[in-house]
Amino acid sequence: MQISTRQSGTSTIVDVVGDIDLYNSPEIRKVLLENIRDKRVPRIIINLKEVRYIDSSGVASLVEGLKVSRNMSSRFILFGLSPAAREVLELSRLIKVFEVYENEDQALAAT
Amino acid sequence: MQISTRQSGTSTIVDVVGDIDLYNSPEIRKVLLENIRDKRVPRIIINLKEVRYIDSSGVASLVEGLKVSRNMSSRFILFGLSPAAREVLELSRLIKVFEVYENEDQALAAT
Amino acid sequence: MAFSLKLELPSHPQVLSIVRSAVQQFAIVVGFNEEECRSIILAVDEALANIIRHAYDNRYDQTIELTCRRLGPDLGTDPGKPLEEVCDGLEFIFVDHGRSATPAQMKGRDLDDVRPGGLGIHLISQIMNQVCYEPGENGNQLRLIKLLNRKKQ
Amino acid sequence: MAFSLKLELPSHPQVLSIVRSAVQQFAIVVGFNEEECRSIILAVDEALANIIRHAYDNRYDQTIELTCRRLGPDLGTDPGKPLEEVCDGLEFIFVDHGRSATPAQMKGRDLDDVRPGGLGIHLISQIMNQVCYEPGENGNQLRLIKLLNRKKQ
Ligand SMILES: Nc1ncnc2c1ncn2[C@@H]1O[C@H](COP(=O)(O)OP(=O)(O)O)[C@@H](O)[C@H]1O
Ligand SMILES: Nc1ncnc2c1ncn2[C@@H]1O[C@H](COP(=O)(O)OP(=O)(O)O)[C@@H](O)[C@H]1O
Repeated sequence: MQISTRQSGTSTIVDVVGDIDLYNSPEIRKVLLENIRDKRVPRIIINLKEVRYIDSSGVASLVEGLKVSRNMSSRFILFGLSPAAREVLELSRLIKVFEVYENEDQALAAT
Repeated sequence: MQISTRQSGTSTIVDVVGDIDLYNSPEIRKVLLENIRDKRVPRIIINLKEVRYIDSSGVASLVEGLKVSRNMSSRFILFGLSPAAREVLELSRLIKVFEVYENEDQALAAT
Repeated sequence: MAFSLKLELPSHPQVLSIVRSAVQQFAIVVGFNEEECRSIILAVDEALANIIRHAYDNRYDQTIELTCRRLGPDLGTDPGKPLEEVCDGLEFIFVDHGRSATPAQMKGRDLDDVRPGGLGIHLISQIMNQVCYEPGENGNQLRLIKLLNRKKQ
Repeated sequence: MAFSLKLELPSHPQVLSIVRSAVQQFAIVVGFNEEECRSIILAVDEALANIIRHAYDNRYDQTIELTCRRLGPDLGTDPGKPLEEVCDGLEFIFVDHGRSATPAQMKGRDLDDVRPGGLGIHLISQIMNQVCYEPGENGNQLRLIKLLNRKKQ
């Protein structure tokens, strides 16, 4: 798995490539918390387009990012969910808890 | 693995989809021999574009097809070799023994 | 025909992607569709992750035994296992020698409370047709069954 | 860290695609590039196919044991295995309880003679850095090593 961040206006976009599981979810968690809690970015957008698999430890990192975002009054957005990512969020009954968009343009345009 | 045949002019094209290994190479062998020996097609073209993997049992079926073709004075052509297919034929020192083209148009145009 | 694979795995998170690859191909061979394959992989991954984290407390040098077995109509003549007599599918048996879970823990938590963690058991039980957990002196055993013909659903 | 998987497999051709998937992911985790992964998969597939066809004469209900082990600098302190002391890589050990091969057979045939068959051993020895075959009463063992840093090549 590779993870990198880039800036687009006031939005910080986190690009994740590869499977997210117990082996590498701590890394995602770290990047999310660094940006939301330490750098206090106002808006963080997670690009999951290149993530074919995500397990509950990955979901837990996303939930933690969302909760910390709420505490910091920043915005937490997901886009590009693969069928696998969508299914695990649906099975966890979390799909409605997240702000989810189809693609990057829609995520950036969200007001 | 799926295997199907179609006709284009005097050429019989065999489309193979999926990995070729010890489990399914007998099926390839059967289709090749049926066409070359029984139906006596003048020209058989094997489409390997959708074959990501081929082991020595698959290579053996192709070599048998080639040999029977020579006996029957028919033409035996391969195209669409994936890196894996090319590598196994190179390691077997058989790449030069076969008539190989990049794509279907070139295979059909070969005189 | 009986067709089963037995894997002896280290309790290391790097093993997860390797097992997912093998299980995905096994499920394809058995005839599950893409969506079913995805969910089977998820359930197996969650079961292994739970053993690594809870049974072995993140000690990565322990052993997990995983048997993947294709269920067929000519198998499962045990009267206690009626589902297997009529159905095709896959069975996964995990054995660990770490700390046992209690029955209450293996039920999972209330999902209405949105917080990180506590999802694994829910995912496994939603995906699989049968989930049995048996703690024991000679190892804890978790048995998951996914049926191909879900006649009972 | 020691990282090894032990597989107990049926001697059935349908097992090949499952093992290829697992071995591919193992090789990726160890750090082999795409082309190396493809050739490692091929060698392992050929070794299994030979056991199914020759050791077990196409009897599909026998057992093959395959251990896949990551070699690391902190492993292989046995002085008889110098390659492992300096190199990272993968080791595969196959054990079968079928008919043994003779050393002459395990050399492979002359490739200049174009005919079907007789390629497996050649492919394996071209791909792997080390190939050892030991027939024995308690099983025939084939040991293949592929190094990540091919310092000796
Ligand atoms: N294989 C296991 N061995 C021991 N305890 C387990 C096992 N699986 C689950 N548990 C217990 O059940 C609880 C619920 O598991 P789960 O729903 O996967 O959520 P989480 O793992 O995030 O806590 C765990 O916290 C643990 O106490
Ligand atoms: N694992 C094995 N057990 C017993 N005999 C084997 C084994 N592998 C290879 N052999 C013998 O070595 C010969 C050469 O093998 P190979 O080069 O793979 O070609 P092929 O399998 O097409 O004959 C085989 O024909 C067989 O007699």
